[in-house]
Amino acid sequence: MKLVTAVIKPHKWEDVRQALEAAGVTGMTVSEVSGYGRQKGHTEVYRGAEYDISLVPKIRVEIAVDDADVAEVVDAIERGARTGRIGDGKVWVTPLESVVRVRTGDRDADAV
Amino acid sequence: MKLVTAVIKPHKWEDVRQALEAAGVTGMTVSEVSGYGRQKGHTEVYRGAEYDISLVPKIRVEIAVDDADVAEVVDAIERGARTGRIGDGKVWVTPLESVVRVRTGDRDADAV
Amino acid sequence: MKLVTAVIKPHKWEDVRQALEAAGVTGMTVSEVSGYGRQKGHTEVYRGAEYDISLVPKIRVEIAVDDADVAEVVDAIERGARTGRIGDGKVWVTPLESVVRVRTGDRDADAV
Amino acid sequence: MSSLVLHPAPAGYAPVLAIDSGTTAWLLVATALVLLMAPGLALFYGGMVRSKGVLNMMMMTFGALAVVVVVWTLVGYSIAFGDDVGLGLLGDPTQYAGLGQLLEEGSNGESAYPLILFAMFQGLFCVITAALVSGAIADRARFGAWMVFVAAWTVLVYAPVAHWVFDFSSGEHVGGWLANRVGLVDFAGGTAVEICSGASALALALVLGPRVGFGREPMRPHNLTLVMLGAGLLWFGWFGFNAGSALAADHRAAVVLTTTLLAGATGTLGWLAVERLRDGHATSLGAASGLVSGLVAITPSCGSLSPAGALAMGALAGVVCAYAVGLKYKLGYDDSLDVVGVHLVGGLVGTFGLGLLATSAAPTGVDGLFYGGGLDQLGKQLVGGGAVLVYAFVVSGIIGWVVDKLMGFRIDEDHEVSGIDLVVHAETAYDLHATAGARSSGPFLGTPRKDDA
Amino acid sequence: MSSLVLHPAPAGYAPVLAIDSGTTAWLLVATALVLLMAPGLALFYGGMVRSKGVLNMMMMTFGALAVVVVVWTLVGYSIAFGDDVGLGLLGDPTQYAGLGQLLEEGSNGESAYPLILFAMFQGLFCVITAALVSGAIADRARFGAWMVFVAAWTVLVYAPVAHWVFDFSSGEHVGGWLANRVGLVDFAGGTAVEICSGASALALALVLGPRVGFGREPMRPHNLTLVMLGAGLLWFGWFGFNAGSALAADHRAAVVLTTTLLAGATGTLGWLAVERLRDGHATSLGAASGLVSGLVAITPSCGSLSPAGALAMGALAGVVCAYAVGLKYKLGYDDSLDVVGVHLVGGLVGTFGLGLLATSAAPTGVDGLFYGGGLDQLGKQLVGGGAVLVYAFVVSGIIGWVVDKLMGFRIDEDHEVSGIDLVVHAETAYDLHATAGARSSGPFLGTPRKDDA
Amino acid sequence: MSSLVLHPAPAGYAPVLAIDSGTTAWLLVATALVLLMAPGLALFYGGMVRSKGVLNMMMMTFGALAVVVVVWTLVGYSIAFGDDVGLGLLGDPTQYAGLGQLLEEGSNGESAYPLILFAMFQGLFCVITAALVSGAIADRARFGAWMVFVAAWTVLVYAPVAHWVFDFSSGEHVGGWLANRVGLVDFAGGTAVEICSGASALALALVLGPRVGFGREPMRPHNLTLVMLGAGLLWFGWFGFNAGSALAADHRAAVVLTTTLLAGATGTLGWLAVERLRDGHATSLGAASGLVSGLVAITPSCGSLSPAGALAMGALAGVVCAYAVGLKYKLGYDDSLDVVGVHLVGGLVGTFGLGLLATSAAPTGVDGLFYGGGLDQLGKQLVGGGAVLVYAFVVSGIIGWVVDKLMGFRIDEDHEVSGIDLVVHAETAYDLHATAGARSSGPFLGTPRKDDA
Ligand SMILES: Nc1ncnc2c1ncn2[C@@H]1O[C@H](COP(=O)(O)OP(=O)(O)O)[C@@H](O)[C@H]1O
Ligand SMILES: Nc1ncnc2c1ncn2[C@@H]1O[C@H](COP(=O)(O)OP(=O)(O)O)[C@@H](O)[C@H]1O
Ligand SMILES: Nc1ncnc2c1ncn2[C@@H]1O[C@H](COP(=O)(O)OP(=O)(O)O)[C@@H](O)[C@H]1O
Repeated sequence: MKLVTAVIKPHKWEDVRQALEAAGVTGMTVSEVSGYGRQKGHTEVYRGAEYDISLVPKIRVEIAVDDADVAEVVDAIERGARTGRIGDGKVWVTPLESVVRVRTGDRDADAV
Repeated sequence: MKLVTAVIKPHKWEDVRQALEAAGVTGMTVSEVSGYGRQKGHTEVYRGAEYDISLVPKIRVEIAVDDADVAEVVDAIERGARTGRIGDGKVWVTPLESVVRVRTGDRDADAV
Repeated sequence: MKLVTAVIKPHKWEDVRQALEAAGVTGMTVSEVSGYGRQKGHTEVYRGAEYDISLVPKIRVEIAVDDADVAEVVDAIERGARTGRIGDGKVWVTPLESVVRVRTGDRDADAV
Repeated sequence: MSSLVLHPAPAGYAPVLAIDSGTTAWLLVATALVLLMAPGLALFYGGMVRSKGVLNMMMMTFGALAVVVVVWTLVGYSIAFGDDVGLGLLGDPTQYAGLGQLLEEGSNGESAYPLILFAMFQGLFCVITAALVSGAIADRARFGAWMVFVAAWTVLVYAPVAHWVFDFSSGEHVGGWLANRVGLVDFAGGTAVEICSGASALALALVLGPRVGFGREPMRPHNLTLVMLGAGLLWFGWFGFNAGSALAADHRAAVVLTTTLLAGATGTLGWLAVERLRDGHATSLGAASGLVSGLVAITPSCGSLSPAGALAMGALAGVVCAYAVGLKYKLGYDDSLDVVGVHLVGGLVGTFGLGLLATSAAPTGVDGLFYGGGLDQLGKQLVGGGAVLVYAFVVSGIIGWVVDKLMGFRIDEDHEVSGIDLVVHAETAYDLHATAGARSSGPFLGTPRKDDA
Repeated sequence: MSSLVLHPAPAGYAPVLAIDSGTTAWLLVATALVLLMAPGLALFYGGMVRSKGVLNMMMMTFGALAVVVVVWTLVGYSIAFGDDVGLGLLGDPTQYAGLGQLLEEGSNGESAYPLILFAMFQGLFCVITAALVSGAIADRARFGAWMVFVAAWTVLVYAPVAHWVFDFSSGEHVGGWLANRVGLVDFAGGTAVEICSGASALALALVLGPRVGFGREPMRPHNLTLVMLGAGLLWFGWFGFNAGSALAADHRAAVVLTTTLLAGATGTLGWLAVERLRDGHATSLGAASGLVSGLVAITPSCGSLSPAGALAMGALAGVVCAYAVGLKYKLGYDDSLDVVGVHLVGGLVGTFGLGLLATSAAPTGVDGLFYGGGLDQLGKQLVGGGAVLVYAFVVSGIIGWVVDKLMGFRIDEDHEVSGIDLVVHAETAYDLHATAGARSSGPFLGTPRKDDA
Repeated sequence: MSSLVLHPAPAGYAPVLAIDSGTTAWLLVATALVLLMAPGLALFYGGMVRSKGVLNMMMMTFGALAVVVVVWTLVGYSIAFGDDVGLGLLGDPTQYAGLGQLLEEGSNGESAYPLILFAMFQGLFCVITAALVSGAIADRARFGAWMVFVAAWTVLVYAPVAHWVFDFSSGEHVGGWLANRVGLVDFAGGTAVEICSGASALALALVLGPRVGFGREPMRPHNLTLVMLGAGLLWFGWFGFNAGSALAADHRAAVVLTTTLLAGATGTLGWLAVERLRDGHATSLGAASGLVSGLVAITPSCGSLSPAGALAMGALAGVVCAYAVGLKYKLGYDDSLDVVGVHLVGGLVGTFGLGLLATSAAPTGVDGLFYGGGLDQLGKQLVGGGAVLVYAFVVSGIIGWVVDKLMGFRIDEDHEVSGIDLVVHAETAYDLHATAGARSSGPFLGTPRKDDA
């Protein structure tokens, strides 16, 4: 099993979700995060004082998948999330030693 | 060392925390996430327009543990989080190469 | 590649960011989390009823780095985040199998 | 133009009066101010619940507002202010049904203000009283059941009680028993509004039972800025409530405004002092709660106290209510937002305290025990307060029980845990994230799904 | 003091009047109440957009307030209430330019209130009407362009329409054609405010085009507590708007306040009933929307209905508008916050409905079809409503088009996706996190960067 | 009924007056409006701090409200409006102590309104002034110390200054030196309220020192919708503040309302214009700030300007204050929410600007330099403004210093970093998460823990 983690632009979430659905992914965990990178933040002004906001809003998606499906899943994310402009985000893959479905106690491939 | 990550129902957090405490876990990191899976979201209605909210609120718990304690910790989470209804969540385990306690610089087993 | 994850005190974020910048890190993903550990939360009082808030606000930073840079990055985080008081946080390192830059499809070292 | 009418009913033996523009101006404003108390209360209560129930909390106030206004127009005003049909218990329900009778006649020659304005002013008192009740049943009441309860309660509880307390006999008009026979002094509704709402709230809390997790799970206020804003709007509106009850723009109204301001201030200080000494911290929720406690206690007594008396009354209420809100944990009833602890207890403090602190130098001209008036007025206050308490508790309990049997008053436990806003109103209050909206699919206008609610 | 003036213009043939303190007190308050509708509207609208556009939404109201007040003072009031320069279409724009003329003369001997107060009261009507329009162009309008639009629109659309509808001839003063020649009854602005804003909004929505993602992406309200608060403030302020239009503190004002209260209540119930039956849930946004719908429909008719008529009018408006807001998805125009569905449609319901439901027992003394008045008044209402609708739609469209050509009315698509608050105002509304502020570097006061806006 | 009294003090030589219902109605409302400015200010300020300090910010206003009302009743009103005890510096502190004297006498035969109402109206001016001061010491003041400061400051700073500025001699009553001997014109408190609060704020900011991280860490407003709402409520309330100061419902009040409306509008536009040109963006915080700046400057001058003058005054204040708020970064004092930049500077603009722009056609009947009045009035304004500035700064500084020595005015640095709401009030303002409450254990009513505060 692997854990695929993707950090994407918020307004691409719906596209990524659909691409993943097409790739057979039925479950995932999503969170709101902030990104720091080439894509710069913005400046806000309050009573003439300027504030540099260096972080930009992103969405992180985590998906536990069978080893066999990793390539397809990463591919789906790339397709869904790409705009070609700076800040499209990253996908990374980490090894998973085990996965459990809490409701049933099912393990690993049965658990996702 | 391993990293145990659990995605659970928000109102089971207190039960999980107690089960973990009973299992000797003294530290963890918690975040608010959204889940997508078999448990369906809900529909909201605004001026007659319906919106499908596909994500449901979840809590993610991350715990760095000694290899020896993994089974017990996963077990405690399962016990605390299980309601037997769809959406109880997942637990997954990833390998950790090292852990550092920032305050002291302690490493690995000493750090958690 | 490795994934370095740091959980730090919120008001040390700016120091950590600068230390990381000095260490050559140009990208990272940041999120708001809550910590549970030796550092205790606080008590809130509403109409005489006391509530124990066991969680304390933390910031989590995730950085994908080349294997060679791991030590330096962990070091930078320790330097930036340390106050010497309880609750300074943890840093942990997990193996990464691959990293992709969504915009270009670049992989691994080229992707961060 | 100096005031030409006696409080609070038209003086039938007075010479025929023309409408006075100053008095009318003040009553127009006072009526608007009492209306504003409704959103004020909605915010005050809404901020105090968890974020998953704030909309339902606000809807109970807005819903009560809509229902009461209609029912009051159709029949409530007649029951409260129509000619008594016997024993001072009830006005003639048909006399002003629909209020069409008040459309053309500005004044009956006995009031310096338009009577239809008086009807609206009084109707909004009923609105506020009903809305107050909802605080006891946060997070768990079916909205439809609440709306039905409010309609029945307006007719069976509030309107009769208002007749007892507020309908003064004059000329050929015979009014209610507490005002005219007992001699209860209740300037702006310590019994009819505060005790009545508190007793009704207690009854409903018992009918519905405690929230899932009551006393075990934390249920702390989700947004204290709303609570503070709501408290501010309430204080502002309360000037209309109390000083508007003078039914004239005169010295008496000015005195009432003064006592209302002072008691709110010392109510705040009283509650904060208890907190500081008992818990170690003075909280903002405490400030808002103390403020409201002081205002509750001054409501019946605002026309009967000197400035010093008002300061004392507010402080007393702030201190007593700060302790009273803890009762529910001891006794185990889930009066979620402390309608009992603040409105019932505060209403009793004000109604009975008037029997002690009243001075005849104040507009109502009554002396309490401490001002040499003996126990006479205190006795009247005890009768009035007690009668309203018992009546409101019993009848509200019965209505609540019947509604529960007929249609079910409470939502499912599952739904309660998920959050009442989502389940009953298909809404969530906030979506503040940077990624707002990114997480759902778009609007769809088609076949509706009918779920619970 | 009973009312001495006829609504709504000074009665030239009346004896010379002194200023009446009661009437003046009420008009001072009514003017303040109408001002409060501006922040009320800003919250009502602001809560309904996504969190990335709430500040812009509020700024469009505050900006309109500032611009209109200035333009109205300089020339708007003169165009609206100056002596007619021909055909009842326009007042003399120079007559009261700058309002200096009203500084010294309290009353012209024909009004019981200071004329400068009347000028401010009416000016704030223009503010509210302008601000209403902004609801149609949420999230996508350049702020500078909006400010220019509002200035031109005040002069070219609102002021003439106000002249037509609100400027009654009296003595030597000749007023507008709808009020005096056609005999339109519009007590507080069903045509001049509601239909005018709705038609202008539709025109602007068409000029700017739909938001990115309209009808596909979800754009749900980000903060419904703000919406409810805004609705509450609007209702409160509306008492000043409608009952202040009586221009006296008298029985007529009291009747108007009554109908305003009742129609708001049944508007709420009407909309909620539709939701409950159609969608299965009664929502808080529905309650707020129904309330406003009822108030919109009662605005023209508040002086012409019995209490029963007001209940019916509100309910009708609530039901009709609950359906009307769905139109935009069918027809494809992005009237973002339903100015058309609520204000145009509600305004038509009230303006035309008056032709059916008016009773001569009410202050305006007109009978509608159902009260034996035949089709006469209905015809006048159709002419008035239709004329204002067409004029406002066409001229607003032209102004919008010209502004777009001259300076560009719409922000870039990229900026719209990022969020208009950030790009146009360099601000974000909320920073509520425990780690607030931890994520940006500190204040810097130096060389400004000029971006888009 | 036309106004029968001269502003602002009772005219002793006038015939014995009865209370006028219209005037009383207006003063009742005006008093309520000034009360509403307190929650308005609490929101305005509360929205501007970081989320970890919003409750403390609001509590400083609510706390000031409670304390001032009590102290004002006990002694403050007497010091301000009692018979002068010498040199026009101080009223007799015992004359009206407790206000019991005003309970029975409606009018002294010299006022058309109840005197007790005047006492409350003026007391709320003191409340607002005190609350304004708190903006300078956001996030770092011990609550108990603040409450003590406010009590002392009411007696030692505000009440004497109010005597100087607002207490007009009449009949046998001798008032303060600035009003009667110098001839300062300050209609509604440019000196007593604005300059006084600004100077006191500067003193306190210096006594407490800057926040941890001032000028380095970002401390941006956490909720701009609260700021906008607060600004809206302030404008609404300011009508009562300024036009209520006419102490009559007459033409003069109408003129004052007009100038107040106009200056708020151009204040907004002035500040936005500076931002647009200097920073490239017109912000919502700028709109709110400009609005308040305009209102501050019109406060002293609202009775002295023509409409055109009011437009100019507002614009001037908006522009000047937009620049003035940057000063603190240059000079290094942490006037957290710009009480100096907005209230002190804006107050000076209005007080001195009156010497230039006043026209005798306006109610106060004074001509400024530009209207042919020469330097005479400007000189008086300089004396009045300067005297209040120096006195308030020095005495507030001394009180602050003493409080600091006696009990410590500032919280620990650690606590400041954690957040003052948590540490001092044991509360956090918001818990908006879907998982609200899931993260803490339940209520517990037992042994209190006493921490800092
Ligand atoms: N080394 C890294 N480790 C973790 N996350 C990263 C790293 N670099 C970038 N990111 C994440 O990817 C996002 C996009 O990166 P950015 O450099 O802005 O653009 P791009 O990926 O198109 O080059 C960032 O906002 C951040 O969330
Ligand atoms: N493949 C997956 N990867 C990561 N998280 C998942 C995955 N599948 C499910 N989850 C998480 O687990 C939660 C519960 O899953 P769900 O399918 O709804 O119910 P159950 O686990 O009971 O079958 C989801 O809300 C989501 O957060
Ligand atoms: N075993 C663990 N697994 C994951 N996170 C942990 C663990 N222990 C502590 N943490 C995180 O580190 C933070 C600091 O830990 P704490 O025990 O309070 O202080 P310290 O690290 O200084 O001993 C916690 O708030 C929590 O977020």
